[in-house]
Amino acid sequence: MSIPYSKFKMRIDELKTPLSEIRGLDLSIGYVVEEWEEPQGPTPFPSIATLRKWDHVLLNRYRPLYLPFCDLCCLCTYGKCDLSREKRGSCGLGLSDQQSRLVALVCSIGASTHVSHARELFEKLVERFSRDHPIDLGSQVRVEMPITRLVTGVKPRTLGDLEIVLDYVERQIVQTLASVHTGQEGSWIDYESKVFHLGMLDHVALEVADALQVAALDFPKADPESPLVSLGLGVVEVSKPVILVIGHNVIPAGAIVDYLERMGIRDEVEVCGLCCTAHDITRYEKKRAKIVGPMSWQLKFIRTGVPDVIVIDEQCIYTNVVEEARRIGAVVIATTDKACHGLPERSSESPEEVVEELLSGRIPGALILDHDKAAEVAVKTALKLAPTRLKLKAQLPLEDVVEYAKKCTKCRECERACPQNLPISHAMDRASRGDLVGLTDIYEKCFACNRCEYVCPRQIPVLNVILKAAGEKRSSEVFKIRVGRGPIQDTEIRAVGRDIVLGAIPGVVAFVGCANWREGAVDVPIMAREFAFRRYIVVASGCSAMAIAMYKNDEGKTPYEEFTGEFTPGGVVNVGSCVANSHIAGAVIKIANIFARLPLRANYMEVADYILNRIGAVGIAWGAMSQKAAAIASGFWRLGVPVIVGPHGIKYRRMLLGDGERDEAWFLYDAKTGDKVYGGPVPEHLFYAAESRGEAMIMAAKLCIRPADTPQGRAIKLTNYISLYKKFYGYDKLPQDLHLLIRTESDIPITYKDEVVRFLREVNWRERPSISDPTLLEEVVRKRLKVMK
Amino acid sequence: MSIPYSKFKMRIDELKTPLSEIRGLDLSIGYVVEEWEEPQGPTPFPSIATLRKWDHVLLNRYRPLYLPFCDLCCLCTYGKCDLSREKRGSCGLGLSDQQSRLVALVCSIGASTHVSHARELFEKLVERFSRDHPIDLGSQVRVEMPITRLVTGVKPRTLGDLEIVLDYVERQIVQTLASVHTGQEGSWIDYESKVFHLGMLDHVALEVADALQVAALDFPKADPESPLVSLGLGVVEVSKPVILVIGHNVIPAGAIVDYLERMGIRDEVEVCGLCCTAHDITRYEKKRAKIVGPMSWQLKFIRTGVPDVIVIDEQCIYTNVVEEARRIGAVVIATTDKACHGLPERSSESPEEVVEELLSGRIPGALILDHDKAAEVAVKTALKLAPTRLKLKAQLPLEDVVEYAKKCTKCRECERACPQNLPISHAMDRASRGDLVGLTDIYEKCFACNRCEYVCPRQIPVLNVILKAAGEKRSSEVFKIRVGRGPIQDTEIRAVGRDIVLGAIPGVVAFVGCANWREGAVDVPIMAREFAFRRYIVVASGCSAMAIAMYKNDEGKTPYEEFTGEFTPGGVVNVGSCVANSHIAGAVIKIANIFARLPLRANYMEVADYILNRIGAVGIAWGAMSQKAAAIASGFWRLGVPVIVGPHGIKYRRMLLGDGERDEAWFLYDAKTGDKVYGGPVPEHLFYAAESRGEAMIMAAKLCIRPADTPQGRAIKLTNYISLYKKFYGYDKLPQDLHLLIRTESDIPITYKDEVVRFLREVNWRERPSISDPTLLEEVVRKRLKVMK
Amino acid sequence: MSVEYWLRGEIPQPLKATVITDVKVLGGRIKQHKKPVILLGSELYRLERIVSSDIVATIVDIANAVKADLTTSSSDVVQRLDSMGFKRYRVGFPMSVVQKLARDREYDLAIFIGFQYHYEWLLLNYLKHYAYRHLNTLSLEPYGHPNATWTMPSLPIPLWHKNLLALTEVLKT
Amino acid sequence: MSVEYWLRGEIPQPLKATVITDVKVLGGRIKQHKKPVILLGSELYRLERIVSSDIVATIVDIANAVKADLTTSSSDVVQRLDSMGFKRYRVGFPMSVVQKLARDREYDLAIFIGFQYHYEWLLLNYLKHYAYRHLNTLSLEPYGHPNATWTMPSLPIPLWHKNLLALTEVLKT
Ligand code: SF4
Ligand code: SF4
Ligand code: SF4
Ligand code: SF4
Ligand code: SF4
Ligand code: SF4
Ligand code: SF4
Ligand code: SF4
Repeated sequence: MSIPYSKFKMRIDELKTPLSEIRGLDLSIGYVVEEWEEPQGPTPFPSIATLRKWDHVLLNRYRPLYLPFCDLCCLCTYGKCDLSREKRGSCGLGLSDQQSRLVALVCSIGASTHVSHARELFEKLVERFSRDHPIDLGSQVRVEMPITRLVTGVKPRTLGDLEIVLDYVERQIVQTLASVHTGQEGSWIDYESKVFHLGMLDHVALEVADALQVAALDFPKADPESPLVSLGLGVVEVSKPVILVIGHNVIPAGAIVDYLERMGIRDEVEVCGLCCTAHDITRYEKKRAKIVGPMSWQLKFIRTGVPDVIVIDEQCIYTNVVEEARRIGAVVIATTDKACHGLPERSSESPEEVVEELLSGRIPGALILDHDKAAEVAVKTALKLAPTRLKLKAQLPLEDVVEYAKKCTKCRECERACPQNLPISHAMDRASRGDLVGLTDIYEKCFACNRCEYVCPRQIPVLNVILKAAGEKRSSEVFKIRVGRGPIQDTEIRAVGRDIVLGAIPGVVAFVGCANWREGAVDVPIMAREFAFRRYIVVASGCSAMAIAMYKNDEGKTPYEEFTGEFTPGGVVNVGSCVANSHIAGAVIKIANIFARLPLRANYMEVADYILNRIGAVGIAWGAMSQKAAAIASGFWRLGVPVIVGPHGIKYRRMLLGDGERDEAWFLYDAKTGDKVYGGPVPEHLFYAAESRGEAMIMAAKLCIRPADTPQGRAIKLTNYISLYKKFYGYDKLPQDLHLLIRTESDIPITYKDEVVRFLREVNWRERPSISDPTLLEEVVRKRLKVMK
Repeated sequence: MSIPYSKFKMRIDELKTPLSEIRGLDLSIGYVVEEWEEPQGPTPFPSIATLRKWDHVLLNRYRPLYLPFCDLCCLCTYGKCDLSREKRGSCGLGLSDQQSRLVALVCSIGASTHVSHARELFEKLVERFSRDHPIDLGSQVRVEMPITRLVTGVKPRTLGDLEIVLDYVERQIVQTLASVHTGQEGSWIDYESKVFHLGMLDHVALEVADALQVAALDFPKADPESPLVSLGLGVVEVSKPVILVIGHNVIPAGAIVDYLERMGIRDEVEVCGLCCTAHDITRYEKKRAKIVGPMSWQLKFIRTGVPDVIVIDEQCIYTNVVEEARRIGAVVIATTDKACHGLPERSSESPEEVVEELLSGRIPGALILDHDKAAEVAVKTALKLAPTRLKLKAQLPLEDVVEYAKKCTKCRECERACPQNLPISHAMDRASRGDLVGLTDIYEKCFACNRCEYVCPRQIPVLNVILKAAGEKRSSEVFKIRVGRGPIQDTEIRAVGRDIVLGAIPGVVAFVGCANWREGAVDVPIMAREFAFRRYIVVASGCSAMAIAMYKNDEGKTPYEEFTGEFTPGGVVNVGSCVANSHIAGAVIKIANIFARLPLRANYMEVADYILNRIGAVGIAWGAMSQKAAAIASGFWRLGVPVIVGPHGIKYRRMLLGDGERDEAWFLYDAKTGDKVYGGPVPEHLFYAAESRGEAMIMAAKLCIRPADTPQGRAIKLTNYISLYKKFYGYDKLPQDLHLLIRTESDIPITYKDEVVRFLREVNWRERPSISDPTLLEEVVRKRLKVMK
Repeated sequence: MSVEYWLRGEIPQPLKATVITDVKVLGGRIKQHKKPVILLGSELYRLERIVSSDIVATIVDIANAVKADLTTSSSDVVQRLDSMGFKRYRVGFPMSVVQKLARDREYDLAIFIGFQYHYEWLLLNYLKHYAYRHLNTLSLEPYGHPNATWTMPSLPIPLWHKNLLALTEVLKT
Repeated sequence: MSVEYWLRGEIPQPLKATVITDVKVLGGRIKQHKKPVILLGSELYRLERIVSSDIVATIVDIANAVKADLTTSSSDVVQRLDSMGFKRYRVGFPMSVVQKLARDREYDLAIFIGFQYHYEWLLLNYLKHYAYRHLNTLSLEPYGHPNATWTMPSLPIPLWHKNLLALTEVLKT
């Protein structure tokens, strides 16, 4: 595609030409040749094939291991096609091709979702703050928007500058999505390359979205000490009218808070949020707004009957929310055309009329695309509705739980429907005898999806029973979370960059993604604390950042109170909502740029190669569920950052696994000499679904290892790897692949010297040289050799 | 979304500002205020919800009848979810919601495919012909690009003007695709509305794509007498080097022809095409290029061994083509990043080197994104490869057919794999006794998908056996097709508009779409001829236009030789490739505009309402297979044009069916009075999968009926409906819904007067007034009443 | 093959038909219903060609035995019903017929025979999800149909034909 | 329930496991193989909790009877194998283990027990499509597993446990 460099800014008051007439128009046509000190890099605005070479390098090392979630294809009327084993569909496609095609499709949904969110923010915020509003992300952030700079070669200065970036992302998503059409791409490796492309585009979209809201809405700007706010099912003052906001787009929620402030009644109404809108409304308001919990807390909270008005914006909304609201006598206000939920549109009616309609029950909710109006309607409705709903804010009585449990025949239909395969019948059995522990156990792991209720032949409201049995305790709990801080400061990067690259800081571990947790929320804080104690830098976002808050140590402190919010070893850093994931990728890029002085501008391959070979960062998306999560992960892969998902993540249809025993896969160039040398299986995998928390932690420690580690750095990383391994498998055990990870004797961790040496001797280990300047790219070799001459 | 009216054209030779430096840039910023005589209509650049009201009107009448192709959802890791009966997925979605969500997903793939094709044409053609190249679609076409005008409110004059249109379409696709994400839209009716939106966007993309190529590449410009060219498996001169082009993007194929001309060797090389690239290369070259056949002819042709070089561009490519080519010793050249097929990129190497690599067999093909270079490589390779491949251009010997047939155990695994469920074992049985008729029968219906071959436990190459048994005859056949003419002239519209609206011309029947034909290609020409004889206007495009050619009447003439190419009753009009479908929608819109003088500019709802209520047009997508076909159909629905698909089309997951017996659904406004009056179940359905050809023809005749028909018009339409019905079901039969379609006595067809009157009496029919000015829109009523005051 | 559904690429759904191999049981199921209707597809002739037998006549026998109405959109079937003097049939397009079956509750059993595999597969699936409260479905095809309530098994066509004739006898008694 | 696969939302694929209800037959199948490996999942403890029994010990019995290697990533299982003095096991992460199973052809039968349903479902599906030429798979879970070559049926857990013990006896003899 052509580079959209055809924009420029001017103000025209009046201009007549034979063809046209212009009056008072602000034309914005930025980025013709702009004054960014850095020269243009090799790949501005890359299209699908521009970085294909890099993708193929990665994919030849990290080969997809396909885990077909379905052996069929049902995408066109030539199907369904049976693709099992070596069969192909009517269009010629094989099973591996189809799996990667579906991943591409899934990622295009994910990337579209983010860029469409960014586009909406752009339009609303530019309208409110003008195109010229500066992108100021904090005084300590001079390298703003590193992803955008890296990918597009554009250095945006004002909100308006972001338009060509959005144009680019949208266009490329559409191009890439087209490749999914029947009879287009025919090879898995190229579909995987497209997945990477979509992931990279997704990261740009994330960054644009968060930069827009941080810059315009005055979110915390790279503030390591952003305030602590309340989180939990128990945060809400039930006596007040309650407005629950759900989704990912902060504008409608922000409008509610603004309206309440304007009316001087902020204290009279509770505004609480679920999912990313919750993150962002606390970033916006910083104090009063409250977080109920992650995505899967929706029915857990709604079914308490507490919310009076539910305002939904976009993404991660329980799609049967209108019906769920109706059941508790609440109303729903939808605020975007992407999620209308069948509600009648009331964007043009007067707020009073709409409030009246809602209160009368004539409509179960309304679609109001004007967010100020939506806010007014929400507040007025909540104020009037709350007093009438007080009695609805109660739950199933506890004695009913036992009664229902007694009705259970243990047919296990509910278990067969449960995505978590939870032992419901067993718990019902205990409950029928008055023992609710089984149900409480289930509550922790249940994500309130309601699938059990549809299938019970005894019509037991299974989810309600679970919620009631266990909810009492939970629904009074309150935790503290540090408000999402946004970007990482350049100064913080400078402080840790060297130690990360040399390996003295064992790694950066990022907890991201949704709430599809096998064991409930608890795994995430346990892992986060372990790594913080081990002086990794821990970052978090989205539902995972919330999960980290849902844990108290012996002193009753949550990890956000226990650890610093700085991007430093032992810190636990909440960057913010899902779109703030961009700051995690951004931090990694900034290490390459600020510490290593690698050119940033449109220099994707070199930077990704640098990251893969030197920066020990790993993402853990323990409950990754959505198409967005898939896109985010893909963006990290192309950038050279491995991602671990939880056991449900295996449903993403394939892993990207290296093979430690395939020696030839681990050769790379020594840029200093141009020789191809063995670099070891590091990082071993790009995408990995772990079965258990223990496995994930060991794997995360291992995936932080990089070819460029100094001996001291490698020894530190191995110390963590070995000690985690021992912690789980016994102090007499050693990981069986140490010989592949230890290059020379100086890599050997002092603590475990003797037994490691013994092991190495047993397996006939021999030294191999370590490389200080490893790369997978001939271009980098050429460049370095040229510099040296 | 904001309307992208921020563009304007200027040429800057040098400009320095403190911020930037510009040299020799063409800035294009069109459409500020332009001089189109028509004032702006109500809905320029509509976003998702702009036309939602109209969609809901349609959907409340034409309710989706869901035919789940799968009862599960597997789109996220909360799944798989069982959605059967009244169950919902973990995210809250029900079965109906999920079906329409998948249709939206499918349509977003389809629309992306078209707009991405248009974008590529745009970039290549603007580069070659400049942004200022005029959009001249023929002297008789003054209303160019009616869809674009109707939807966006833009009247494009030059190629460059199309950019904001493309920007708009891409942006909206991304917005709409985002709604498919887990936890977004929650209601089937809003997913269906989004389907319509995507369909409308798709039509704009189609129109842009075809306008670009017609204007820039000098395709026939609305020429009713465009030349006849050869079509069929027998068209190719096997003694020459053969380049086969497959796909939808004419640029690489055009480059081949240009290169051959430049070298003066056009006559030495055969260039033949499959699928839409075939249409377009004949529109480009007009004489020499040849059409092999529709999409499903790919393996039928490749397996003859004839092609030396296969050049693929985009869409509808058999995805295992590299392997199929390898088997016959041919090579593949891929030319777009959307379909790389795992081939090594050779865009920057010298053509000679690449030719050498290909000939040596070191690589099975190459990805060459520079189309001139791709052309050169293709030609040079074909010239060198052809002499060595002569012996490969033979097929399986006939005696082997019988030998293979004897091996068959009649286990019927092949039949269970066959998407057509063809009686292969039965045919093998006959073939084993030397009787090949069974296999020949199968050949006609087989679309060479190869699924049978994978499963045969006796390793019989089933498809090859079929091709050999029957191919001999077929592979010598040559037909004639009229080259795609592009748009319909304004003058043609003027000549027929009145008669169409009044009903004196019984209807416009458009045969469109892919080659997934239950009974082989033969149904389409039979239907087309029937309607042409009945003095309907018959239009055709894509694979269906090819199917029409594959038929000879008693005099050996194909329909294109038998009927005129004019847009007139009894004409058979090939508009061109898939993107030329826009001219069919365009013709319908132009009737509203040119004949009825309805404002065009951004006036979507009024025009669609007009079309639905007055213009007897219907599409028959008899072999519709792809995601693109789904998007095209959706565009027609929103525009008020019903679509019939063949039996495989039932896999599109839902039909849009009216219900003649639900009286209240058929009330509409009489715009003259504002009264709500009964208009009858016309057109009865919007989307309908017929089981058989006969059913489709009867249904097509019926779906041409419109509320605004004059009595004479209605009588003519009913005459056709009744006579087709009688033709199929017996001369003593009458359709049983005539009482719903006959408003007053004067509607009754003279020919069938007595029996119809008898029937009406039996069912207690009573007159209901006919309405001359029917509408479903209050706005139209208000407008008309205002005019009248 | 016998208790498997037909196409390999058509995985049975969570709700799967019961495959009935015993024609007596099959007959019993049909007789339990008060108001059955038989839908005849337009591909019946393909089956007739393979078994060289008048299946329409067999179906008329069945219809007479259980007082079922018939409906078809096949011109060939219509002609032959006329020539047999069978009256209790309607010309109906399958798509509209299933729409009515779901809406009108006129019938309690819909019996399918002579359709294209996929076409029937999806018509049955509509009825399975949207009309299950009042309507059962039965496939008499030689291909096991997972989306019906009950189905005959996938069988070699001559065997299937024998079963069909046997079923007719069962129903007559 | 018995010969059905477990989750309702997991439609069996075109290639479906054979459900083996008879432990003798099951034992026979296992014994046909030269080099079996048993993968123990990290959710074994959930089953143990329900039946209050030492299943790891049972599996060690099986492994000893048929000379199978064991592999697990569960720390709990590792500890207990150590305490039993069982040596023929490796600590292996399931994802890497299946990668090796496909690549190395070291084993001809992979037996799964104690995994999360979905996780195993997909591991098995990888092996089904990409390692089928040399490797069979068997699920000993209380949930029928369609992507294995053979599977025990979905059974109430106490019943399943009885079967598992019976299988041990069969294998020992
Ligand atoms: S896209 Fe290909 S594999 Fe999928 S259903 Fe269509 S023909 Fe079959
Ligand atoms: S609501 Fe909880 S227990 Fe019920 S099916 Fe969902 S996850 Fe399982
Ligand atoms: S489905 Fe209902 S009756 Fe059956 S085990 Fe579950 S709760 Fe008990
Ligand atoms: S982490 Fe996942 S579930 Fe949570 S807000 Fe983000 S996308 Fe939604
Ligand atoms: S891919 Fe998904 S929707 Fe399609 S058949 Fe398989 S489970 Fe069903
Ligand atoms: S998108 Fe919804 S219905 Fe589909 S798998 Fe995910 S949770 Fe289930
Ligand atoms: S190639 Fe022809 S006969 Fe073979 S499965 Fe495909 S359509 Fe059927
Ligand atoms: S699969 Fe092979 S052996 Fe079986 S019926 Fe078909 S052609 Fe004959």
